[in-house]
Formats: sequence, C-alpha cells, structure tokens
Amino acid sequence: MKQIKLDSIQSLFKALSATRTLYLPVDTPAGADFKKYEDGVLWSGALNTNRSAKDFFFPQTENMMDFKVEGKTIEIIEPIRPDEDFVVFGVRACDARSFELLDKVFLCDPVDTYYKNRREHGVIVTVCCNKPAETCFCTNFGIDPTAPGGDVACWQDADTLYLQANTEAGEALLQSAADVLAEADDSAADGVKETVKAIMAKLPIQNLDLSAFTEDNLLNLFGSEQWKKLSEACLGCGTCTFVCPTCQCYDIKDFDTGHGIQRFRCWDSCMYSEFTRCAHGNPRLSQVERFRQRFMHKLVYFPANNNGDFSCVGCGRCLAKCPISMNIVKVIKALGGANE
Amino acid sequence: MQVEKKEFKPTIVAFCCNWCSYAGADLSGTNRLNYPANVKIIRVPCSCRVNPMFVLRAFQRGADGVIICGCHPGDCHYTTGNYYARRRMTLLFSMLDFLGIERDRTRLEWVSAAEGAKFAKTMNEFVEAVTKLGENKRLEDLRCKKQ
Amino acid sequence: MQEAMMRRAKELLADGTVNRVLGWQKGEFAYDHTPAVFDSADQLEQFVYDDFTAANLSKYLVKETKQEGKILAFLKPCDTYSLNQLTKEHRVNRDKVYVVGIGCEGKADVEKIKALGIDGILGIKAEGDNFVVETLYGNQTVAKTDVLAERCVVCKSRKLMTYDEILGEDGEVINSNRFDMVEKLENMTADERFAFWQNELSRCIRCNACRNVCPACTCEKCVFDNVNSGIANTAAADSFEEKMFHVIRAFHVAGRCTDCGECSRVCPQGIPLHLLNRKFIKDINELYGEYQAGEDTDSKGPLTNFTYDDCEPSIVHERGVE
Amino acid sequence: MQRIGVFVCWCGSNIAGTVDVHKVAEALKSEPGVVIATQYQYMCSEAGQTLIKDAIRDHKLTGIVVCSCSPRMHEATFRKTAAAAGLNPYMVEIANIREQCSWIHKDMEVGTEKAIILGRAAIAKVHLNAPLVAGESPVVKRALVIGGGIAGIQTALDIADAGFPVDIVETKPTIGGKMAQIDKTFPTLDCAACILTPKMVDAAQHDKINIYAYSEVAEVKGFVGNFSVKIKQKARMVDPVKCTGCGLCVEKCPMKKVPNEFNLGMDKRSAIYIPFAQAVPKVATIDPTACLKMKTGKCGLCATVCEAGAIDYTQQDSFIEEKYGAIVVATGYNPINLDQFDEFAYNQSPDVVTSLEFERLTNAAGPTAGTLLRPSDGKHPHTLVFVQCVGSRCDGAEKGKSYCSKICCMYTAKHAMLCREKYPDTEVYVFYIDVRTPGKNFDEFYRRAVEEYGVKYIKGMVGKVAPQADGSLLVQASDLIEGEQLKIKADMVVLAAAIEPDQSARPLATMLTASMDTNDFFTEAHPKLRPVESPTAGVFLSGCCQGPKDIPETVSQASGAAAKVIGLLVKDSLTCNPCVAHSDELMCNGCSACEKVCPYGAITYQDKEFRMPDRTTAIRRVASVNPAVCQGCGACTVACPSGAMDLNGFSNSQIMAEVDAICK
Amino acid sequence: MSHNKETLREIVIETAGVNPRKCMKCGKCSATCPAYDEMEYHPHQFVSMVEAGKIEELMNSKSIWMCLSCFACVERCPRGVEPASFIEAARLALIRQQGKNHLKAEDVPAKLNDKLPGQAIVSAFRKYSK
Repeated sequence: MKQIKLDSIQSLFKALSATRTLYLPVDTPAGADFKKYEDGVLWSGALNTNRSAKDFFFPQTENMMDFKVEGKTIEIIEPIRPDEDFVVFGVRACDARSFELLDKVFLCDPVDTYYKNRREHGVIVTVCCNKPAETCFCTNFGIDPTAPGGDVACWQDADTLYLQANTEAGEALLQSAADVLAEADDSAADGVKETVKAIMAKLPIQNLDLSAFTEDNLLNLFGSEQWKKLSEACLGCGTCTFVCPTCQCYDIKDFDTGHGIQRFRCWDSCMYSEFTRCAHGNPRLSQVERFRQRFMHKLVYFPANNNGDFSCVGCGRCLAKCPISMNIVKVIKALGGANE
Repeated sequence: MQVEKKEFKPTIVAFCCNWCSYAGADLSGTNRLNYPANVKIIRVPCSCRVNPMFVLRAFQRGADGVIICGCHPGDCHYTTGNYYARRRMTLLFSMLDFLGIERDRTRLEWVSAAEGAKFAKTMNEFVEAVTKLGENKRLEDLRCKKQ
Repeated sequence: MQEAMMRRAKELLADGTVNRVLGWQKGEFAYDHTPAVFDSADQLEQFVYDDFTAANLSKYLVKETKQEGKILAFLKPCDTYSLNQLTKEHRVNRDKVYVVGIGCEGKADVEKIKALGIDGILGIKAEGDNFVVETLYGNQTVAKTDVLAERCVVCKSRKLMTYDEILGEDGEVINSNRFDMVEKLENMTADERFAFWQNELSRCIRCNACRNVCPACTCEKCVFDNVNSGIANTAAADSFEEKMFHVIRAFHVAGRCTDCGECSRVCPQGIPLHLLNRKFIKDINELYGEYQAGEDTDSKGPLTNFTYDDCEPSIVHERGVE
Repeated sequence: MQRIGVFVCWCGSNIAGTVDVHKVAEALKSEPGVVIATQYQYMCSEAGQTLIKDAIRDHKLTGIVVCSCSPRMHEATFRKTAAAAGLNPYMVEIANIREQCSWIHKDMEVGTEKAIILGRAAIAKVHLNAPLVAGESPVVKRALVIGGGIAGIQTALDIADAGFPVDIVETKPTIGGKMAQIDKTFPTLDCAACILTPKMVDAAQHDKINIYAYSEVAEVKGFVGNFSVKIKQKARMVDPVKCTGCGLCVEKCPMKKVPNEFNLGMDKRSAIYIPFAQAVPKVATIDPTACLKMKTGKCGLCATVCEAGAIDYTQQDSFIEEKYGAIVVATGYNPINLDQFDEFAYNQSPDVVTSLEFERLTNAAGPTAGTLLRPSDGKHPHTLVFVQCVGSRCDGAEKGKSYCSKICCMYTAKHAMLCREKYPDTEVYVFYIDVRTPGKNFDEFYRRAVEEYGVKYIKGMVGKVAPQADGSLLVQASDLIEGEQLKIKADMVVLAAAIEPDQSARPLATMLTASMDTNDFFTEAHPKLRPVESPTAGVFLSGCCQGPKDIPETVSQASGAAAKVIGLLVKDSLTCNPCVAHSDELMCNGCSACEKVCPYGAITYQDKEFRMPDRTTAIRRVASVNPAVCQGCGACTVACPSGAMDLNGFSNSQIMAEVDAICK
Repeated sequence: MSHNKETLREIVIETAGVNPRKCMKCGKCSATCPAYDEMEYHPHQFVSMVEAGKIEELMNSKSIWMCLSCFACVERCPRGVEPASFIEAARLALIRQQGKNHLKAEDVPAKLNDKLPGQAIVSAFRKYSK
C-alpha cells in the first residue's frame, strides 16, 4: 500500500498526468463532474459525480467510420482509434462495478472493438466512499464501498490518501508516480473502512428484497398490474438512462456532412419513443412498455443472462436526477418486496 | 518559400421571396449590377416561409452569413407574410446575439422587384460585413467543414 | 394544507364531481414526491403536499382529459398559467378538469440544500421559517428563504389564472426582477456571452428532460424525434447541435412559454435553460408590448400576430452591448 | 433514386459568355442521380425543348434540372416541355445561371464555379421533388352581388343573361342606389330614372335574379367556387309576398314626421313607407324607430287598412344560407360628412347644400317637385355658387380625402348648366381648382356650360361662406386669374362633397378576407391588368367600392366584373395551384397556430378519431388545408412547432437540401 | 453680406418648416384672408414666390407686415402648406439679415393702417382665445 498526504495531492495528479491524460471529479455549478486535469484544476473530493465514469469508455457519441463521397464514388475511411492512455481518478466502488457489467455486454462475442480499445487504454482509480448520500444503495447489490475495485483503489482519511494497486495496470500506474508516493502499512486504511462501514449501516435504503426478480418469475413480473401506476408520471425523458453507469444502449446513425457520410453511434434511451424503431414501426408503443423494459432489463433479463448479476449498481444517480422522482428503488419496492 | 495567404471568401446564403426580392435579384442581373459570387440565392415563396431552422442549418453547413429578403412591409404578395417573418427573424437574430453569435452574420432586408440596385448594394454591403467578421466559428459544425 | 386538500379530494370523489385526482404521491425521502393520479379515497392516503411538491401538473392533463370522466387537478399559480395556455392551444379540454387552485408561497429546492454542503438527507421538517434537516451526519437548520427554488425567488405571479375553487389564499401578480439575469447577460460582451453559453450548453447530455417536462412542448411528435424533419437526433454530436437544439426549442415555445421554470428545475446538469425562454419573453415584452402567456385562453400569441409598425430585425444591432 | 437530366443553356452568349457551360454540364454529370447532363445554345427554343423531351424519353428521366435564365422567365415553358414528354411538370427545377450568375459576374472561373453550385442545389432539390397534381374543386354555378346600385344591377343582369342565377343583396328597402336619387346624367342630360328604372324592373323580373332587399351579408365562409354566405333579412314588418305596394298604408299612417332619407332629410315620410314610386321591390317597410305600434303598442292602423293582410308586427330578422361560386362587391359610395368644413356654413344654413341634395332639389320626384327653391324660405334663388373639391385632394387624412373624387367636375358643370337652362335669370358661379374632364364628350360638355350657358367659372377656392341677417350668404372667394378677392352675395351654395366608400365595406372586406387601401376602397388584384378582381380569388369588384367612378365607368366595370364571373362560373371545376400547404395529421397538435397566421382562412380544424401510437384510439383535433384556398405562402409551416405543416414544392427538406448543396 | 437667392430660399423654407411644393394653387388661403385687400402680394402668392425663390421681393414688400397672423390660411389650406408660416419666415429672414441683427424700436413700423389692428394684438387674440 502506498500513501500520499492530501496537501501534496497535486503532485500525484501532476505525476499521473505526465504520461497520460488524467480525468478527475471537479466542482461545477451543478455538482461534481469529471474534467480533464490541467494545471490549476482542483479535485473536488466529492465522488458522487453527475455523470458516471462510463462516459470515458462508452462516450455519448462516437465516430465509427466515414464514407467519403465524391461524385458517384464512395470510399470508406476507418476512423483513427484513440490511442491515448488515460486515467480516471476518483471512481466510486459502484461505478467501478459498472465496468464489470459493461464488459459482459461489450467484450463478449462479438467484441465491441471501440469499447475494447478504450478499456485497454484506460486505467481506473477508485476511491472509497467517504460521504455516502441517502440515495446510495450499492450494498444491496453486494458491493462493498470500502473495498472498491478498479486498477487502483484508494482510501482517504483526514490528511492522507492511501493507494493500493489491484491489477497489473494499477501497479504500473503507481510505479509511474512512485516518486511522490510513500510506502504505507497494508492496514493503514482500516480506520477509514470502519468509519465508512458505520455510515453505510445507517443508510435508509438497505436490504431491498430482490428475491422476486428471478427468471422463473419473469412472466408474473412482466404482467404485473403495477407497471401502469409506476410509469404514470414518467415523462419519457432519458435522464435516468444517461446518468446510469450501466445503461449501454446506443443507436447508429449516418450524418451527411456535405462531403461525405459520418457513421457514428450515440447513446439511446429505452425510454424514448423512437427507441429500437425499425421498418415495421416500434415494438414498444406506450410509455408503460418502455418503462417496464428498462426495469425488467436491469432486474430480470440481464441477470437471467449473466449469472444473476443485476444491471444496477445502486449509485443513486437516477434517484437524485429523475425529474418526477420515479426510480428503480420505488420499482423494486413495488414489485419485489418491502424494505425490512 | 513564401506562403500565399488565401483571401477569405465567405459563403452567403440568401433566402429571397419569389415575388419581390427574387425578382429584384433578377433585375440586378438584367442591369448587370455586380455583387460577389459567394452570394447564392434560394427561392422561397415568401419571407414567411423561412424557418429559423433553415438559418441554423445554413450556418451548420458552413455558411458564414445568412440574409433573408422579402417584399416591403405592406407589399407582401400574400398580404401579411413579411410581417410574420419580421417578428420571427427579429427574435431569432436577438437570440443568436444572446448566445454571443456575431450580429452581422444575419440580416433581413426588404427588396422590391424594382430594386435591382438595392439588391446588389445590400449584397455588397453584407458580404463586406461578413468578410470583416471572418470565418463562422461560433455556430459551426466541425463535421461539415471542408477538409 | 395537505389535510384540507385530501379532504376536499375525497369529497369531490365521493359526490361524483370527479373520478380521479391529480396530485403528488409521497416519495422515498422527504423531497422526492412523484406526480400521481389517485382514483380512490384509499389511494389518497399516499397523497402529499408540502414544500417539495414542485412539479407542474398541468402537462399531465393533456393525456388525462382524453380519458373518461372529469379529473380533479390541484394546481399552483404557475401551473394555472400553463393550463390556460394548453387550453388556448386546444391541447387540454378544460371542461374535463376540475381545478382546485392552491395558493403558493414558493417551493424549496433540494439541490440548494445539498449545495449548502448538506449530504445524506434522511428527513426534512418545516419549522416556521426554517427547515430542520436530519442527515446521516447530524441535524442542520436552514432558512427556507435560502433554499427557495430559483424560479420562486423571482416568482412572477402568485395569482391563480383559472380555477373552479380555491384552497388557501389567492395571491397577486408580482412585479418581479426575473429578467435581471437576462439583462446581465445582455450587458456582457458578445465574447463573454458566447463563453457563458458555451460553458453551460456543453454540459447538456440531451436527456430531453427539459423538453419532456415542458408544458409548452406537447407536440404529438417533436421535430427532434422525427427522422424526416432533417434535424432529428438523439445526442448532440458537437457544440453546434447543442445550440441548435436549445435555440429551436426555445423558439418553438416563444410566445407560448409561461415561464414556469420546469426546464431548469429538471435539468440534471443544472443548465439555466429558463434564461433562453426568458430572453424571448423579455424581447417580446420590449418589442411588441407586454405579453404573458397563459394569462388568458383566447388572445393571439405574439408570434401569430403582428402590427404594421413592428420594429425591424436591425433593432438587434441598435441596442445592447457589442 | 431519381433519374435526373441536367440541361445547361448557353442563352447564346448571355450565359456562355461568362460561364463555361461545357464545364458546368461535365461537373454536374457526376452528381448522384444524374444520368445525363448536356448543354445547348437555346434550351427554350423548339430544338432545345425537343432535346429535353427526347432525353426524358430516352433516359427515362424522373426529374430534370434546367440551368438557364430565371424561373420567372421560363419555368412555365420547361414545365410544359416536361409534361409533353410525359414527365410531371413539377419534377422540373430551374437553376438561375443567367440573371443570378452570368450577368453579374465578369470572371469566367467565378461564374462557372457558381453555376455549378447553383446546379447542384437544383439537383439536390429535384431529388426530393414529388410529382404534384393540381387538385380540382367544383364551382357552384351561382353568383352573389353585394349592393343593388347601378353597379350591382348591371353586374347581376349581365351574369343572369349568361344563364347563371344571381342573388343581389341590398341593405336598403329598394335597389337603385345613388343613381335613383340623381336627376339627370352627364354628359347627355338624360333622366337618370328613365334609364335606371327599366334596369331595376329587368332585374326584378329576370328569372335568374333574386333580390334580397333590406338585407345584409352576415357571414362569409368558403372560397372561390364554393362560398357559403349567410344573409340576414332585416324584419320589414311587412310580408313582401303579400304586399301589393298599393300605398294605402303609407297614406293612412298617422306618423308622418320622419325625415325622408331618400330625399336626404329635406322632407318627411311616414313610419311605414316605400322609398320612392319606382322602388323595387315595391313593398312597404315599417320603420321600427318611428312606428307608433312598435314603440307604444297603440295604433296598428296600417294593419287595419291593408287589404292584403301583409302587415306583421311580430316579424323577426331571418337568416338564409346560400352557396355561391363567385361574389361581386358593389357597395358603392357616400358623400363625406361635412361637419369639419365649418367655413362653408353647411351646418349653419339650410341654403348650403351638397350636390346630392341639389339633385333632389331639382328632381321632379324630390321635395320641391323639381322646382329649384331655396330650402330655407322656398323662394326662387337668383345667385348660386358651386364649390368644387370640398374635402377632396386634401393633404393628410384629418381634413378630408387625399384623392380626387373624380365625378364632381362633371356633375357640377351639369348642375350649373341645368340651372342656367331652366332659370335664365340666375347667376351661377363655379369655383374650381382644376376642371378635370377626361371622358368622352366631357370637355365639350363643360365648355358648353361656359360658352352657351354663361356659367361663370372662376379659378380659385371659396374661403368662407357667411350667412347674413337678410337670409343671403356672403361668399368670400379668390379669383386667382384676376388677382382679386371676391365677395358674392349668394342665395344658395352647393358643395361638391368628396365621396367615400360605404361604411359597410370595411366589415365586408374582413368577412371576405379581401384587402383594402387606406381609404377603405377595395384593392384590385392588379391596378392595370386585373382591375375588376380582388386579390382574394372569387371576389370581384364593381363600381365605386374600388374607387370613385361616374356612371359610364361604373357600368363598364360592372360588365367587366360580370364577364370575369361568367368566365369563372362556366367552369365545372377549378384547377388549384398544387404548391400548397398540407398537414400531416399524425403530427398535428391541433393548436391553431397555423390557422392564426393564414391570410386566406384556408385552414380549418376537425375532430377525428385516430389510432394512437400506444394502440389506443383517441379523438384528436387536426388541421386540414383547403388546397383551393391556400395560395402557398408558407406562413403556417413556420408557425407549426411540430413540423406537421409543410409546403408542396418548397418543403422543409427541399429547402434544406438546397442549403446543404450551396454551403457544401 | 447678403445671402444668395438659393440659400435664402432654403432658409425661408427651413424656418417655415413646410413644403411649398405641396401647394395645388387652389387659392383658398387668399379667399379666406381678411387682410387680402391691403396686400400687394397675397397668401397664395407667398407660397409660389417662395417656391420660385423670389424671397427678396417678399422681404421688401409691405405685405408681410400686413399679415395679421390670424392663421385662417393655415386653418383652411387643404394641403397643409401654411402660407402664414412663409410670411413669418420672410419676416424673420428680414430681421435676421447680417448686419441688421437687431431691429431697433424706432425701425418697427408704426401702424400702417388705422383700420387694421396691430399684429401683436391679433396674435394675442389667437393665442389666448383657445
């Protein structure tokens, strides 16, 4: 385990950004968000960023290829794959878990080469939660915020940041900043862990009953009377999906630039009326169906195909951001069982 | 080796109503009144046909200035079209200004079928003003830029 | 107030005046209430009305007034402006709503509480002019005025524009300073304004929350969802598309926007979108005479109207800072 | 994908002089969809058109682009060419490379480059063109004439003679209008009644003409070929079918002190009245504001004496709805109110009269039975002063009218001449600014008044008329030729008051969505080439509602309007301009924004049942555009936030494709 | 230094603030003028003289002092030409001539005609009778 004093944390960022691009949470008028580190950029310390770290590996829009059109000839141009190494610093345990889930989608056959490329160039540095919000419920999905994943895990107490590499890439990263890091005892962060655990125990959303969300119960859940009521107020906007660290749907579009065609993909939301529209029309015509799709996917379909792993990490963003305050916790409670 | 500095020639889109301004543009041609070739005219039935969407679209696709020409107030072929155009464009231009887009990139001018000279003069002035501003950077879509 | 509303709702359900009630349902926390339709006295036990029932309910009436029977809607002054505008545009059948107007002193904004550094909110209790906020990290007291939603700080009117009955006190139209921020921007240089909006709009994630919550955005099919419109897209690929979306959206609601402020309330990225709408309102007021959308149900809106001596667009050059 | 042919015209050296037409054709050949691109010296020539026609057939073209002169010049030509080769004429686009390119640029390179871009824009547009078929709308073979003066009567007679039914709506109890009040007509001096009343009778007896007298137009809906008009028949309290016009009721009516409007208030009539002996229809009318029975409930004498039993005090206004293919406006004129011309003492002395009042004073059926007598004391006047241009040709609208009323010079000459002829002992002065006599035999007429009848024409204006204690009028005027100020002691002063459109014209124009000028005269579709049509299709103009006119001119315009109406009514249906707006009902919000900006009232709403995207059905309010009324301005397309409204021929996607091509 | 003919005309027109070209020569001003018989030039002539540039003749004519400024001509003129304004302008032009900037009391003409009230009195009537 390594350590560095918080008052000299800038030297760590400098060291990390010397060889690669560093992104870290920065305060904005609307809460913390990831920004590129440059001289003078200050780490917010807040981990509950508006947008999740997903954006670095699966950006909102991504160019896939270009077609150059000249007269009647068309030429295909492969895009230049970003080959820049980068570090995302300050990822929470829940957000770090989301990559395990995204990997299951993008890295299984057929492999999504765009995502894979970014994953290969990115290093994730997690930080143990120090100030969980009331909206946090990661523990319900077996996530231990005091033992965050990622390539490097960090813990911070009043004056020190402790760092522990989890992977080879993590080791290499710490090695690159070895100059500014000091050695620390492997148990140095135990105090922090205990404090955080104590707070976690007081969180209001605990022990969600997820027992109903099984493959066997699929049809019962699908046919539940509750969906209508739950989705009644849904505006059909994409806020929940776009702030969600595990949502991974995208649409592929062609953009006519005037001198060619740019084929790009961009996030799509199952809440949108145009989602998965195909030649015959739209498979889910009403908001009830679209709403149901999102939660059935997260709570039933995804686990059914992925060894029971739910496609939710309990980060709480949708709880905080939904314009009408409808969210997965309310859905789980309505369909799955009560909070004990 | 001396690098020759390329003279900036703005792309200008002019929406002209069929009844007055388009005819005014024709007249300036008939009278051989010059204006820069960067002005390209799109014929619309009336200035009220011009959707703010078209103006933005032009900027997106690489226009450096957009001008809308219609019949003088009171002379609209459709009696009231240009009055609506006037309100719509006033508000649109004001909004673009509010976003920090240069004011001189947009303009609305009334040109009658008899005002060939005014048409040419207006275009000359407009091209000059836009040339002075240089390339449209604030409302550009990089994807559409010529490589 | 909440009790009075529940009582009245139950009475109106019982006497058959209405068959449903549009209100807010208690949330998971103290502040996350969800708009809901209640169709029985039993369901009404979940009804809530407090400082955090901020959502403008009028847009739901577009759908609800197409259903059988009359619905009771509890509307705040803001919401009644929206309802009038929707009635004017034939989007809502006013005859199928029983409006109970409720007086409003402004709503609290939980984001403002959080911005004070208060995290882990477990409960919020109103005590006089203050809120006592119970958190994971201890109790804190904040003044209500400090956490009043931004739109309520510059509230334009506490007067109910349309109602079938009133619960509580009707207020007055307020001579508010809601255009101050717009004016401040107008007085900046073009470069500063550009930088301001570039910074704000670059945060947009195109979640469409602003559009979907907007009571003026009730199009059967939005141009941005319509592949044939030529401007449809699901995500802004670059800064042009960010501007395009917000300018066109503001233009489409110009003259119709009642300035309810929902767009800014729901923006997950905290973009002050209401400033775009307010800019149009300010321009309309200054150039074409005072106009407040939603004040009535029959006047011609400023963009479907004109006078022979309207100003020319060159007025944009003639005023303001370069 | 369209198969597009591009045809670049040299226009001799007009285009080829500054545009390399070969290069343009070559460049455009490689554009997507273009299967042939060629050039020719004169595309509009027979040979050029044949070239296009052959190419359309040989290459199975689905769209063509002609790079040539302005579409204002030859768009119609090339559309016909396309149609002749079996291609929909709306699949033609013109790239204007002459007026907007070769003629304004001197540099060959610049001109060529621009011509290529303009060609590309046209190609981009034609890709999105759709074949348009002009719609047809049926024509109701019936005309409505609003106003029953000489203009309306003449129009109605001409239309009816062509075999089409015509309805005349007249607000007064009788038709006849101003001409019925006039004594003699210039320049022939025949009696107005002698030539008008036979026409009135003709109209009444014509089996194709139906007269709604004492009626008004209450509402106009519809459009050219298919107007629906609601006519309000005001309650006469007399059954027009039963009434024989015997006049017994008029004779017996005890209320005889009502100012007689037909004689401009210079005598009295009874409460039940027939305006004049030759009235058509000759039916009595009860004036409810004067009738004792109506006011107090006591009397009922007319009902007692009426043998036909035609009197019905309970009669109410009634409404008729009728469909018409064409509407003719013939609402006529009135002399202006002279209250603000205090200097002429019109309101101070009854001996100062307007020319129209003078007509009644000299008319055999008038208050003095045709003998010219001073209204104040009934004595024979010896000195008469006529003042021209009273209220005409004024600067600014506050004091009078800016226009020349046109008819005053001639009728004043007529009055002066008749005065001198009938009463040689009179001394007659006419004060004029100019004497305007541009009509057949007009100047000769005026000269006769001066030369044969000794009317004293004085160049100058009357400044003041002062009633004197002895009952005479002191007229102070200037004689600009002699350079002196005259003071004339006159017995009567006759003012040639300016004329203005009838008050009913303005609301009517609103109902018809017909445009008016600032003086409330109806605007013609073209001041020279379409003088009897309003810009609103199907609405025609007859007589003084369009501008001041004398009788001959009114009658010719009336016949002109009739000819236009006949030309419309002989058609079974009308071909519409296909470049009109249309609404996509699935996207329409029913918000009325488009309706509010439509200058033609072409948009209506209906509630329709739809299958909604979520599989439910719902009644939705949706707009529909009447293609026969829409003129294709496109105001609605921008007002529509959802983009449901689009314009054929200038669609959103077409215009944006042009923008894209230009900015490329 | 005296003005040339053209500038003098412009000065008078500018001072009067009305356009002499609007006159349609109807003579209503002269017809209505109570001082007509006392004048050498008459109101309608004032207008045409200004238009023709005969300002010096006007300035040298006693007629401009005969005008009572009763404004009858202004009131009656159908074209809004205001002959009295030209008369006033001609008077001012005379008074303001270079070198003659100040009109000495002794230079003010005494009553020109016993039958006519002084200009100031009529002006006062006009001013205060409303």
